[in-house]
Amino acid sequence: MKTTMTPGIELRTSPHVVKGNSVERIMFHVVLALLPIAAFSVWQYGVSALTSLVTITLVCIGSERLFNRLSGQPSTLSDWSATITGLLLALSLPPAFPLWMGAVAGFVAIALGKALFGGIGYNVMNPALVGRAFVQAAFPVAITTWIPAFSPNRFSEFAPTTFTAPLMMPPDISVWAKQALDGFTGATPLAIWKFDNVLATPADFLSGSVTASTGETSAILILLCGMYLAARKFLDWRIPVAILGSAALTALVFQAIDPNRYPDPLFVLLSGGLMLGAVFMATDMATSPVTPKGVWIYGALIGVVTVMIRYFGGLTEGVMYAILIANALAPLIDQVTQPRVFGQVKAAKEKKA
Amino acid sequence: MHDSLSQIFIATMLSNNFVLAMFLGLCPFLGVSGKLNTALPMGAATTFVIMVASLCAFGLNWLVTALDMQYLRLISYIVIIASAVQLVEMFLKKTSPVLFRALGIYLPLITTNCAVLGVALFQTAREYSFLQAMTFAFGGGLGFTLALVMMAGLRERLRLAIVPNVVQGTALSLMLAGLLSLAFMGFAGLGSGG
Amino acid sequence: MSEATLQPATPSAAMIRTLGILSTICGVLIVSAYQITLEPVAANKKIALERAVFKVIPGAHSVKEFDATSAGIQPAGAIVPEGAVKFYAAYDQAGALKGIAAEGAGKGYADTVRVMYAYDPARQVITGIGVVSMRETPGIGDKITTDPAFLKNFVALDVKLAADLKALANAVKTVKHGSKQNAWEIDAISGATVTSKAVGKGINASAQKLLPLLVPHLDKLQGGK
Amino acid sequence: MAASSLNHGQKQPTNMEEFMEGIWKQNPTFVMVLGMCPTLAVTVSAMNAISMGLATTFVLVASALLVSLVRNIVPSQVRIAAYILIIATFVTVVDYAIQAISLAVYDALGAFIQLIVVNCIILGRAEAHAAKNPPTRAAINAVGMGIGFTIGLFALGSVREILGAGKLFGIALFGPDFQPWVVMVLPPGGFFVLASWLLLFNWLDSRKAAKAQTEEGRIHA
Repeated sequence: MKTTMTPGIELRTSPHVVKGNSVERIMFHVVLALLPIAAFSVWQYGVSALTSLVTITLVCIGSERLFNRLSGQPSTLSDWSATITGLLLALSLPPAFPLWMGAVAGFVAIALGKALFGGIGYNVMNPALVGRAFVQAAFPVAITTWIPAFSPNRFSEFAPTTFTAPLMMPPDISVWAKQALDGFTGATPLAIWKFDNVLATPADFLSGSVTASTGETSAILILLCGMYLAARKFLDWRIPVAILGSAALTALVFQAIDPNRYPDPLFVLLSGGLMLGAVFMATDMATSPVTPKGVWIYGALIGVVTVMIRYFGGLTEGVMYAILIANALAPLIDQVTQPRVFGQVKAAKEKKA
Repeated sequence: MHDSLSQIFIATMLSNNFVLAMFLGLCPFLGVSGKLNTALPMGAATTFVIMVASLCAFGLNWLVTALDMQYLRLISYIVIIASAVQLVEMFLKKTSPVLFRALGIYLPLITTNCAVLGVALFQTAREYSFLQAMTFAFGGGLGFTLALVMMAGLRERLRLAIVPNVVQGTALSLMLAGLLSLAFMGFAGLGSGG
Repeated sequence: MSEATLQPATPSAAMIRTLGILSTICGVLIVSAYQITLEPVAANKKIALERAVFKVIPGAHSVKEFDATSAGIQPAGAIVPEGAVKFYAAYDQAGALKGIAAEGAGKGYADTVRVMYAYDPARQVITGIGVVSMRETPGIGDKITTDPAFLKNFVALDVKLAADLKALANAVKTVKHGSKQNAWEIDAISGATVTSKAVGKGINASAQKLLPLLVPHLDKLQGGK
Repeated sequence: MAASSLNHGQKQPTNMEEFMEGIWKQNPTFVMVLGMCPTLAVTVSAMNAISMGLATTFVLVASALLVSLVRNIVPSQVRIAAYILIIATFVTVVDYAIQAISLAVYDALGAFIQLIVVNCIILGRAEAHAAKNPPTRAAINAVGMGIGFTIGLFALGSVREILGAGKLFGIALFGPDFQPWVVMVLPPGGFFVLASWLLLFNWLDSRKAAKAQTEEGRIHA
């Protein structure tokens, strides 16, 4: 058959223990860093968010196991990567996203995002974002249906959409959402800005009372967790810095051009999934460049494309697509920024990526 | 249509990318995207030929319309594109052997690239003016190149991966193309001037 | 072609002759196909047009195509005059003018959205729209054909001309969902703002061009049977 | 492809084999993966897929017939030009025919009807088969290829329509509450569905191969 591919096939039989260990350790700490964010979102959205987080993570773990078995490989669950994918995916989806759609997203994330390309380290794009982009394209209405944060009944009552029967359309929840919380508009701050030109204040964002995906609103918490990971060298601090910096800079330029039309950089940084994406998604080691210069280019690209899509595209949020595009460009960025002399460390890293 | 040039350019390059959104030029896209160092010249050659074809088609459309012989449009397009590619090939051979050696092998492939005929047909259907047509062709060619180069980068990277046996070959390329296409959906609406 | 110079074995006369014969065969085939299908195609186009017009002007029985130019209006002929705007006049069974229909096009989310709208000359309002072609996202953009709240915009959309008859008194404008205040505004579908705007822009552009040319000559259309 | 047709020239396959070649062994969509632009672009519904398949089949058969008829009088230097001429003619004919039959189909397929000209299956067949075989044989092979291509398109179109709209041939299958998977009728869905079909065939192939191997092993044991 077509076993002509890759000398890497021998790798399967010889577990590279040392590297595996360190990957596990990094991944485990990423999971730890995600837990406070998940906890905050459960406090915001109640049982709906909790069920969503648990279900999607379990689906991801189950899919990973399934593909392990299909390809006859030993279980890779202990590297925590499927758990991270599941948590990130759930955090990036709306809190009341129907569970069956979340399950689809989780399965697609693992299958299309990772397993088909050979598993961890060989994914070409961030698996969680692949899953999200798939359901964004598949269920455009459900993925832009939001529920209010801090509604009084959030710990006793599920959002009506959560338990939508599989393959069926979720019910319209606009009436329910208005009852749950007075004055709820059902639109994210980005959408409100884009279509009504009204800006949410930083205080709105920091209190977590804006409409958003499950894990998007706790900007400070995300930053803190990111700093922890960066301080322990579990993620490359240059990537989030480059993304947030370039996004802020781009926003600043546009604001200078027309202050009435374009919002201030702080709004750009705090709104939508920029913070979560910059800290946890763009930093995925397998899909970001490895050269020092490349990392800066990669981050800057994400920042600029995000702002461009938000300002001029048909969609209100662009972080996800910006990261996916940059993921796809990462090999090219590496190639262009390749230092002339191959360092020892880099060569090893290269292989992993 | 009253689309501005910049709108046409952005739309054809990104949101309506020839390969990833309109499925034009898939055969060379899947065939020549294995390696980065061939992807770029192929993209450049295709862009060039698309521009030439667009130019020819614009003149030809004017002629065919003036003579009221629309039924000959398709046949004259394909004939003139095929001859144009031949002429370009001969011209390059004579004037710039270096460029010819770089692009030569791709030129015959391009004749049957549906992106080339596609440009001619779409610019006619959309009744683009001369400048609009040229912008359309240029943006389309660049978009094709961009998709080709991105694809080549990903495929080169995956050469090290332990891809499961059943996913090898065209299926893998199509999966990658699907992912790229999914990512490019983020550009939807860009260039619509909304 | 270029190979021919490399291999002079076949005389060029033979090649030219063969290609000549083939071209003749092909030419004959194409022209006969064109001739044979000419009538059915025209009939098909007419049916499609009638269907589109009847959909926006209920009760209409026949349709006539016109060109409006600065010189007046005339039945559409083979040659379209410079700067002409095409429109359709619909008549009922008795031959009385039922309404005017015209096409507008605006750039939507994915591609151009083309709509047919019905114009009631007596009340100077738009009384209905139908989509001619679009490639908007199913489930979102295509709500412009199904969303009852959106379609209500076009029961009596104000396109009154200004006093000088040179432009609309108020440009047709798409406003965000839930904020329609004036009769010339279109209340966008929430979540499908880009497509809703495309419809508004298409109608506005077309009406701004057509109505100033058409309104002074409306009397010519009466009893057009 | 050239090699395979050479083989055929030597072995002289029966008409049935000639016919089945395009449907199974050399299926243009699933085995040769040719002509993908229309394969992906128009298969948003089963109806579109079948219309496109039939249009392509017509061009395939008609051009194969004509190419085969003139194969002995066309000098080899100008044969490609002659083939392109012939193919473009029949595409123009089919273009007008579809307009005459149904404008709705014509609008749905758009420019992709005219793009049949550059469908590599047709030129490939003309060059590799029709130019080397008598008319009946060429036509039979072309019919098989056309049907194989149509089957491929239908396989894509039906999956995309069922998932993407909850319908088949425009008839709703699952009731009004079905949630369509919009992505399936969008460009990425086309890539994914075709890739999944290829995966399925690869998987079946590898299973067959594995089975054959174990059986062989048993015999040896």
